[in-house]
Amino acid sequence: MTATPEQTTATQTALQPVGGGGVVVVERKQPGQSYGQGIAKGMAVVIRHFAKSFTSRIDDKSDQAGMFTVEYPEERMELPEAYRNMPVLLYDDKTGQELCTSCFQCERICPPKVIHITQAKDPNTGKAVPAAEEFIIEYDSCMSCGLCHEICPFDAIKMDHFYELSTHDHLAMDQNKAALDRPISYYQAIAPNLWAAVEANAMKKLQNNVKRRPGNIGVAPHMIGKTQKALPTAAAAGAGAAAAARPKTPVAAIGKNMSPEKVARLEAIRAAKRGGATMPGESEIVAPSPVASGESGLHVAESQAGLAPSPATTPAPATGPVAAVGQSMSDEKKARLEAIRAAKRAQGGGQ
Amino acid sequence: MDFIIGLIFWGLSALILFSGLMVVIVKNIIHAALWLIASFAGIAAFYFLLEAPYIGVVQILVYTGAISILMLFAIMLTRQVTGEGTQQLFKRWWVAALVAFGLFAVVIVPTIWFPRLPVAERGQPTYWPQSDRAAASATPAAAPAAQQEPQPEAETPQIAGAFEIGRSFMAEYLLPFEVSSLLLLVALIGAVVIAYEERTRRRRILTLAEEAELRRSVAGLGMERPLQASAQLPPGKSEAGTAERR
Amino acid sequence: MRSIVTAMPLEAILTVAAALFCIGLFGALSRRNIIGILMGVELMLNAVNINLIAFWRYLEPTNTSGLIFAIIAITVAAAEAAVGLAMVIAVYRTRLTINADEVDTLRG
Amino acid sequence: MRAMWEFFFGVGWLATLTSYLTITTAILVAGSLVMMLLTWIERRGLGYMQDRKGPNRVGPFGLFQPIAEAIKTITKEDITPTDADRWVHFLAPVVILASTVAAFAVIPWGNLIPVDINVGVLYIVAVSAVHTVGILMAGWASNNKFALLGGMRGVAQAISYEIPQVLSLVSIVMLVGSMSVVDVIQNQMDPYGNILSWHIFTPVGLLSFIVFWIASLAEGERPPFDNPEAESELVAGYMTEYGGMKFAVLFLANYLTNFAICAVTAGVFLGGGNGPGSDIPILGTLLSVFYFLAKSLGLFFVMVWIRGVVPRLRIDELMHFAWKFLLPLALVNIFSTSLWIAIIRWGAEQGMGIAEALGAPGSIARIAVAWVVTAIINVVAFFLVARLNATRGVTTYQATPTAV
Repeated sequence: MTATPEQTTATQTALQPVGGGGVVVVERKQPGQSYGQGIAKGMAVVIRHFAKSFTSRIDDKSDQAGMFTVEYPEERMELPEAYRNMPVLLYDDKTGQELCTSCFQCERICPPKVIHITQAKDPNTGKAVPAAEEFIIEYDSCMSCGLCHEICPFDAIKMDHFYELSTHDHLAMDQNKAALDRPISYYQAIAPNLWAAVEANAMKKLQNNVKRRPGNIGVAPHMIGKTQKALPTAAAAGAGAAAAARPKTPVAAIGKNMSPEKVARLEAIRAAKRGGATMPGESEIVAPSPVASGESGLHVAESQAGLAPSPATTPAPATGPVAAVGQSMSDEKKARLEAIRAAKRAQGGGQ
Repeated sequence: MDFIIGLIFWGLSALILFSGLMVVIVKNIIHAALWLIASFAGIAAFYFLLEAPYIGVVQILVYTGAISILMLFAIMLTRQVTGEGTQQLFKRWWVAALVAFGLFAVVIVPTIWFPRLPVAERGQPTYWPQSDRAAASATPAAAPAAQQEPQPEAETPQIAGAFEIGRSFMAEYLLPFEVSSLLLLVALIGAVVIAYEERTRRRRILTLAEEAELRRSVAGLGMERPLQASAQLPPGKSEAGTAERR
Repeated sequence: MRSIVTAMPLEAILTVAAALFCIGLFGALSRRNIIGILMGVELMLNAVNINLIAFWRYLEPTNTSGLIFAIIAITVAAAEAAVGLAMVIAVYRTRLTINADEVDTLRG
Repeated sequence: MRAMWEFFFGVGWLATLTSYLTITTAILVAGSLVMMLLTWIERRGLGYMQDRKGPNRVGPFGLFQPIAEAIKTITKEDITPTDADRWVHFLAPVVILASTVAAFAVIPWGNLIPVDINVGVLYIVAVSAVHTVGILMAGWASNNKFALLGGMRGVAQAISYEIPQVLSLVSIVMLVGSMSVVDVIQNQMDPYGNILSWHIFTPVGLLSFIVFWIASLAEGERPPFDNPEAESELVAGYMTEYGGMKFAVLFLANYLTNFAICAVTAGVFLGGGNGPGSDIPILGTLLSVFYFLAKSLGLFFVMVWIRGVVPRLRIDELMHFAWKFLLPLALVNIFSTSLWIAIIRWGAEQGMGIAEALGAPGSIARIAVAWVVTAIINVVAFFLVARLNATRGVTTYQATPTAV
C-alpha cells in the first residue's frame, strides 16, 4: 500500500514525512517479548478481585478491590449533607411558625418556574403580611437546581434529602404548603452543619416579619391547633434559636440558654433598631435618594442580602453609618448604601 | 427391532431422496445448498444405520461441516444468491430428466429382479463365513446363498471399525493412503493458486497522496479514471482505513 | 443381534442409492449454475458411497476394503469440491457470471 | 434400562424405543438445568470479579434468575423480519440446538454413559461442527448485514479452530489407542486413585490440553473469541434478528455448547468422573457424577475467568492465532506423542531396541525418559512458536497528516 515501504526503518523518528505526498509514518513501540506472562498477570489480578469481593467492601473511595455494591432497598448510601433533591419549606418546631415571608425571590429565580406563591393578607386590614397563604411547587418539573434555596434570604426553603418520589400520577406531584412544610429539627437532623451556619448567620431576620403576622397566618397548617398552646410556653422558656424570633416584646426574647455572644449580638441589633426609631424624620428625607431610586428592586435586595446575614460585623449605630461602609467603595456606592440603611432604620423604628 | 430399523430406513430414504430432489429443482441456490446439507446429514445417519460409524462421522465432518460450508461461501462470494427472474435450468432440461430416469430404469431392473448377489435370506446372518471366503473369492459366481449355514450369534465376527481402518491404512492400503494425502495436498495448493487474487489487482483504498497522484496522471493522459478504486472513494475519506500494519 | 442386515434387503439400499445417483445426474445435467452442477456431482458421489458401504456391510463386514474405498472416495470428493469451487470463483472474477452456458470461451 | 423395560413389557422394539427416549429426555432435562446453572455461575462469577454482586434477588442467591428470564423470553413476541427467509430463519436455531444436543449422546456423566460408540471423540467434534451451518443459516436468512457479517465470522472462526482442536485430540487418541470416550476415561484410571494419571499431568497431554482448550473457546464463541456476536461491532452478530423463543434457543445452544466443551475437556484431560471412591458399586456412581460435574463446572469457571480478563481479539489476530500458533503446536505435540509412545511401549520388534535398555515397557525409567524428552520438545516448541509469532521491534503505521 505504501509507495515507499523501505524508507521506514527503526531509526526513523515518529511523524517523519515520507516522499512528497504528505504521508507520515507513525511508529509504535511493541512491548517486549512475552510468553503469556501478561495474561497470567491479568488472571491473577482478576482472581484477587474475585476473592476480595467476598471478604471486604469498598468503603474508602481509594480502595482498589472489594465489593462496592450497595443493595439499595435494604441498605442506603449515606448522603452528603449538601445533597439536594427537592425543595421544602421550614417551620419552627415549637410554634409552627413558617420561615417563609413570601418575598417571591424563589419564584422569580426558579428556572423552570415551578414555584407558585400566594401572599397572605391580614383579614382585618386587607394588607399583605410577610407570610405565604399558599406555596406550591411542581415537583414533577422541578430540576433540583437548588437556586431557590440559594436565593432565599430567610432560609425558609431548603433542599430535602428525600428521593423516592416515583409515581404514576404527575399531578399528585404538585406539592402544596401543607405537604412542603418540614420542621426545622428535621432539617437540622439531615444537615446539622449547614443549619448551624444558618443559625449563626440569619435567624434574627425573621423577627420583624413574624411580628407582623396576625392570627394563624404563616403558621404551618397542621400546627395551627397547637400553636396557641405552644406560644406562651415558647415565650416563657425561650428555648431554641427560632424561639427568639417569636415573642412580642424584644427583651423577653433573650432566653436563658443563649450563649452570651448571641445575647450580646441581639442586644446590639435591638439597640440599633431603637436608635433608628428615634430619627424617623431623617430617614424619610434620605430614602428617596436619586441614586437609589434608579436601581431595580432586585439590586436592593441583593445588597440587603449581602449585608444583613452578617450581624457580627455590623457596627453599632453609635459609630455612625459611615464607619460601616468599606473604604474601597466608590462614593456613589457609599451614598446608595447610606440611603438603604437609613430606609431600613426608619422601617424598623416604625414598628 | 426390525420394525424400528425399517421405519428409520424408510424415513431416512425419504429424507435423502426428497432433499436430493429439492437440491436439483429448487430455484434459490442457497436453498439448494441447504437441502444438500440435509441430504448429507441423512446419508451420514444412513452410514450409522449401516454400522459404519466412522464413515458416518467422517461424512458429517467432511460433507456437512466443510464441503457444504465451502459451497455456501462460494455462492455468497459469487453473488448469484437468489434465482428470482433468472432461469436456473437449461431449456432442454427434460432431456436430462429423460436420461436420468432412463438410467434409473436400466439400473433398477437387474437390481430388483435378478439378484445374483451372495446375500443371505432375510433374517439370517449375511456375512460370508471365514471358511468360505477363499472359495467365494476364487469362484465369486459360485456362492449361492442357499449353501450358507445359519451362524450362531456368538461366532459373529467383529464388524470392522475405526481400529481396523487404521490398521489397514498402515498396512495393506498404505499406498492409497499416501496417494490420497498427496491428492489433498495438490488440491490444497491448486485451490489456493486458482482462487488467489493478486494483491495488485485487489480493489484497494488509496491514500490521499496516491489519489492526488492518480488524478494528476489521469488529467495528464486525458482519460477517465482508470482504476475502479478511485471511483469508489468519497474524497478525503480514505485515510482512516489506510493505516496498514507491517 | 438385530441390524439393518436382518431388517432390510440389500436391494432396498441399492434402489435408494440408484435413485439418488439419478437425481444427482439430472441436477448435473440440467443446472445452469456451476455450483448447482457441483452439487449434483456431490450427490452422485454420495450415492456411490452409499453403495460401497452397503456392499461392505452386507457382503464383507469383517474386511475393511469397502470402508477404505469409501474414505478415499470422500477424500477425492473433498479435493474435487475445493478445486471446483476455486475455479468457480476464478471464473466469476473474470466473467462476472457462473452460468455454465455463458462461460463459452476458452480464453481467460 | 433396556432390560428393565423388556422385563416389564416384553416387546423388543418398544422397550428399545422407550429406553432410548427416556435417556434422551433425561439428557435434555439435565442439560437445560445445567445451562441455567451455567448462566448463574457466569453472571455471579463475573460480578464478583468486577467487585459487584450479580443477580441475587430471585430465589436464594439469585438461583432462580434463569427461570425468571426463561419465562420472560418465552412470553416475548416471536418476530420474523419481513424480508427474512422465513423457513431458513426458523430452522437455524433448530439446527444449532440439534447439533449441540447431539454431542451429548456420547458424553459420559461420570459412570453413566448414554451411548458408547467407538468413534466418540471424533463424533463430538464432527457433530458440533455442524452448528456452523446453523450460524450461516441464521446470518444469511436474517437479511441483515450485521447478521451476515456475524455469521461469516462465526463460520470462518469455527472452521479454522476446528483443525487445531481435532489435531490436539489426535495426540490423546494416539495415547489411548481408541476414539471411544469411555476408553479415554478408562485410560486415566489409576488403580491407586492417583490423580497424576490424568492426561493433563503429562507434557504431551498438557500441551494438548492448552491447544484444545483455546480452540474450544473459539468453537464455543466464548470471549475472547466472541467475534461472531461482538456487541460493540455487530449488534449481536447472527442473533441480531432473533427474539423471543428463538433467541432463547440460540442462547440455550450457546451454553450447552460451552458445557459440552467443559465436559469433553474434563473427560479427555481430567479423568471424567474418576476420583477417590468412584469405583464403588452404587455410591461410586453418584460420586463419579459429582466429580464429573465438579470438574466441568470448574472448567466453566475458568471460562468465566478468562472472559473477565481478556479483551476480544481482532478478527485477523484471531485467524493468525489459529493458523500460526495453535496449529504448529498441535503438530509438534503429535510428534512428541509418538515419541512418548515409542519410548514407553515399543520394543525391539518395532525398531526401538534402544528403549529396551531402559527396562520393560511401562517401567519407571522409560516413563521418566519419555517425560523428560517430550517435556523438552514441547517447551522448546512453545517458546519457539511464541517467539516466531511475536511482533518485534517497531511497528509502523502509515497515515496522512489529517489522520495523525
